[in-house]
Amino acid sequence: MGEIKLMKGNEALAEAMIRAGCDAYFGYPITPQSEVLEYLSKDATQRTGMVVLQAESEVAAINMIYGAAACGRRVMTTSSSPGISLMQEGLSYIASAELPCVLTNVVRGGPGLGTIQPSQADYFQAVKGGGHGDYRLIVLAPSSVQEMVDFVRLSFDLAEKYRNPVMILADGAIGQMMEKVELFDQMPRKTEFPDWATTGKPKDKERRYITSLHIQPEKMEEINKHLQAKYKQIEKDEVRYEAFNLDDAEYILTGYGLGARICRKAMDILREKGYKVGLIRPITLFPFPKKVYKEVADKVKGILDVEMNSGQMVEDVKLSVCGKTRVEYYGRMGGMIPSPEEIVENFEKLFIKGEA
Amino acid sequence: MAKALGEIIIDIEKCKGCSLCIDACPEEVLSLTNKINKKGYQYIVTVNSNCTGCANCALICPDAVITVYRKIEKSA
Amino acid sequence: MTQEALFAGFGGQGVLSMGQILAYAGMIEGKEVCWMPSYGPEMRGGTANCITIVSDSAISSPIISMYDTVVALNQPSVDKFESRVKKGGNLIYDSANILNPPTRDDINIIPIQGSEEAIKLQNTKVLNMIMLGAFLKTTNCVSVENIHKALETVFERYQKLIPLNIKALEVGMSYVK
Amino acid sequence: MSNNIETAKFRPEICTDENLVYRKPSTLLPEPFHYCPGCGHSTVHKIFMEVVEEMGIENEIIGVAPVGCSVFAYHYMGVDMQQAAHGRACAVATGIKRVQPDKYVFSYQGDGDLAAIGTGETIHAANRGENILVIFINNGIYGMTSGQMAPTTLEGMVSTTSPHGRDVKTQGYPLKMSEFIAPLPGVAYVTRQSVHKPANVRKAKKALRQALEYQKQGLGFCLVEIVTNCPSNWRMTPAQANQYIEEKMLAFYKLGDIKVPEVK
Repeated sequence: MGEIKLMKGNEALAEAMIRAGCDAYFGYPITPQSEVLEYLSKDATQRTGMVVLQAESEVAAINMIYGAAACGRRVMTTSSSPGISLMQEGLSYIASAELPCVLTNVVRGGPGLGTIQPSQADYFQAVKGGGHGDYRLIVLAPSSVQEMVDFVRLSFDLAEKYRNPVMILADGAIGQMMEKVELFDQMPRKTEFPDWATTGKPKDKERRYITSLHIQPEKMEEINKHLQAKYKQIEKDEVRYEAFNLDDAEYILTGYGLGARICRKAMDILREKGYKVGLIRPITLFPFPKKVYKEVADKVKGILDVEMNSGQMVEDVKLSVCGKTRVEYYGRMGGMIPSPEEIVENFEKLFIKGEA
Repeated sequence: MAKALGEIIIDIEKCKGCSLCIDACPEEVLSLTNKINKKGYQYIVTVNSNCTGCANCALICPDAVITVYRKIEKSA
Repeated sequence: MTQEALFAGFGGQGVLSMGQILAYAGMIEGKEVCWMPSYGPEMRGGTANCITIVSDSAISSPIISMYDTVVALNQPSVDKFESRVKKGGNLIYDSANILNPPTRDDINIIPIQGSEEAIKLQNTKVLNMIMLGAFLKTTNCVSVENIHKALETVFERYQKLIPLNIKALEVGMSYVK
Repeated sequence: MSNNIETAKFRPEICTDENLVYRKPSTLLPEPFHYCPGCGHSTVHKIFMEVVEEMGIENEIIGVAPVGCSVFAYHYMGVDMQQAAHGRACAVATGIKRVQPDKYVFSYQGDGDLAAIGTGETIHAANRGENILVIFINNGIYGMTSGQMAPTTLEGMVSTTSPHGRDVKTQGYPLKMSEFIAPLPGVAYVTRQSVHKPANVRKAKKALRQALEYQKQGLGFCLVEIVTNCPSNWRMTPAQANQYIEEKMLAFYKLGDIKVPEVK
């Protein structure tokens, strides 16, 4: 068993980054994720020799990531919603150039400068590709501090396996709350780098170059086809989700991240009240776990999707069930968090009392 | 010789007890109370009548809680 | 058993650390714990609060709207959270500076002369530990020994403050029969 | 008079309108500042609003609030204001000034906003000679996000992201934005002030007024840097923080005019 500690989500993420043998972190302060850079500033460099640099902006940070990732290093950045928006240009370049890297969005309420309170309003941006062009990020949604740790290692593995940027889509609450975590042991930093990395032209091989510019449309279409094939593969192999009480469920609650935690309590309350309610929590938001929704759609009377936004994932749930069951949404926005009791009340209103 | 008589009015609910005015006052007129206001801060009060209305306290006060009056009294 | 507690007061009163110490102690005791702060831009003054959940089983929602116990260190916190105590739950508050005491008759209302006791201990900063003592005696949700161990972790660099904090804890406990 | 106000105990007869020496400017809104006790932001808000009141221009001025502690400046300054994205205040101010050249336009920015993420916008607005006033608050730290290193953090100064003190070899040198911007031909007036003592408050106020007068004359870009404190993140009392300004900050960031317009 690994070391057990009580840690804040942001600090646990930073500790996991060090232990995962991350080579470089570039970031910029923004609430509610500034603890990541602060934690790394303490002694990460002394511990593993990793680079920790406070950039002058998020625009600079993501381009530092581009540069270092193109050298084949394990690199990561973190930010929160407005900062992640600034990174979208760089992310599009990174996705096009197929550079592995990990970024975490500790989401806060928007739009605009918004609020610093927890939110899930960046689902579309993360899952549908927030920058320009036809690209996808692999998106993981932790719902506990433990998953902030576990998903760092997983993200690096996925990023390197597919040469694709991976986003950990957390929220302000998971970043700020403290829970018991089990940490994995320190992993060594990489000493060998992939063939495509620009580490100086090898004597007996071709030189390498990293670009996202392919001026001939025929070539650019080829690149796009290649990317789409990769995303298909990811959709086939990397779906992750958690499900509870599906066997006898007549209704399904669904949500991700913090929302799923709250739904779990709502499910318990509803079960005490005698309703047969199950829960589906997507862990990967891209690839979306379409199959499990499709399977339950035949058996259940309805799905209540709960989000801390105006209803974004609900579109993917609806696409997955193809009209086979009723899908409703309940949520709060702008940094407000729905309580389990609120979810219960709305569940009863929508499905039991039939006041849609 | 003319003598300056000063007086100040303190908006105690807006005072945050930063105490910069205490140091700025050349006449040692101000002090922090033990009481706290609705915002949870100890606030400043006048402890003597030595004020000359120089307004140093009001100038340094970040929260603009001090209003200053000054009357020039011609002494015999 | 699950204890869902809320600690509230002015920023700077050590409200967040009360909840953290409880969470540490719960973890040392082998329980599941979750600590969730309210966070904001204003560093000093203003109001602060945190939720600490200590449970024998896995904790589902870290966000709750009703609490088993509320510990309130000032009037705004009493005003705001009195209605959020579960029926039969506890409202522990510092009676200093409270003009409008809580009025509900379906909860245990426990006034503590915390500020006065802190002044007696010659350190107003230990108010939070006095209140935590009262909380412990009221709820029995973790053992005092584990709170002591938690203090050693929290005060890692300030070990010399531990005896005073333990004393404050005891003062708080003595208030609750 | 409200009960909340401690009335003069000794000589209420002095408190008459003709004896009034100082009161809060009417241009400052009644909302209490969210700033920490002793914070220089409040002082600068206050004196700038005094200038606006004295010049009688509260209906002819538009301000831009940044991202940082002073993001809520529009809650306190009783004039028309816009809030800008992090670092973009000078661009936003340019937009305002270009479509309303007859209005006074100012931005109010901290060191993170102006000297880190917003360096590009700041330099280009200055270089275009935008006829605006930029109030630049330099406290050597990120306040809003609770104490990270800023571009202006002194060498060796401790922050949450330079916990061992700023190491110039890996984290760069403190940036003197005023000296950096002054040589640009579009820049009319650059001065560095502070508000840590009553006498400095007076001078800083004078500089702000001067800058607005220059704007009226259409002389170009004016930058008033104000070296100030951050007691909370410097982990000091307000008095200690102001002492630190005197001893450390001002040793590096020298007070005084850096560029003044040539008299024609």
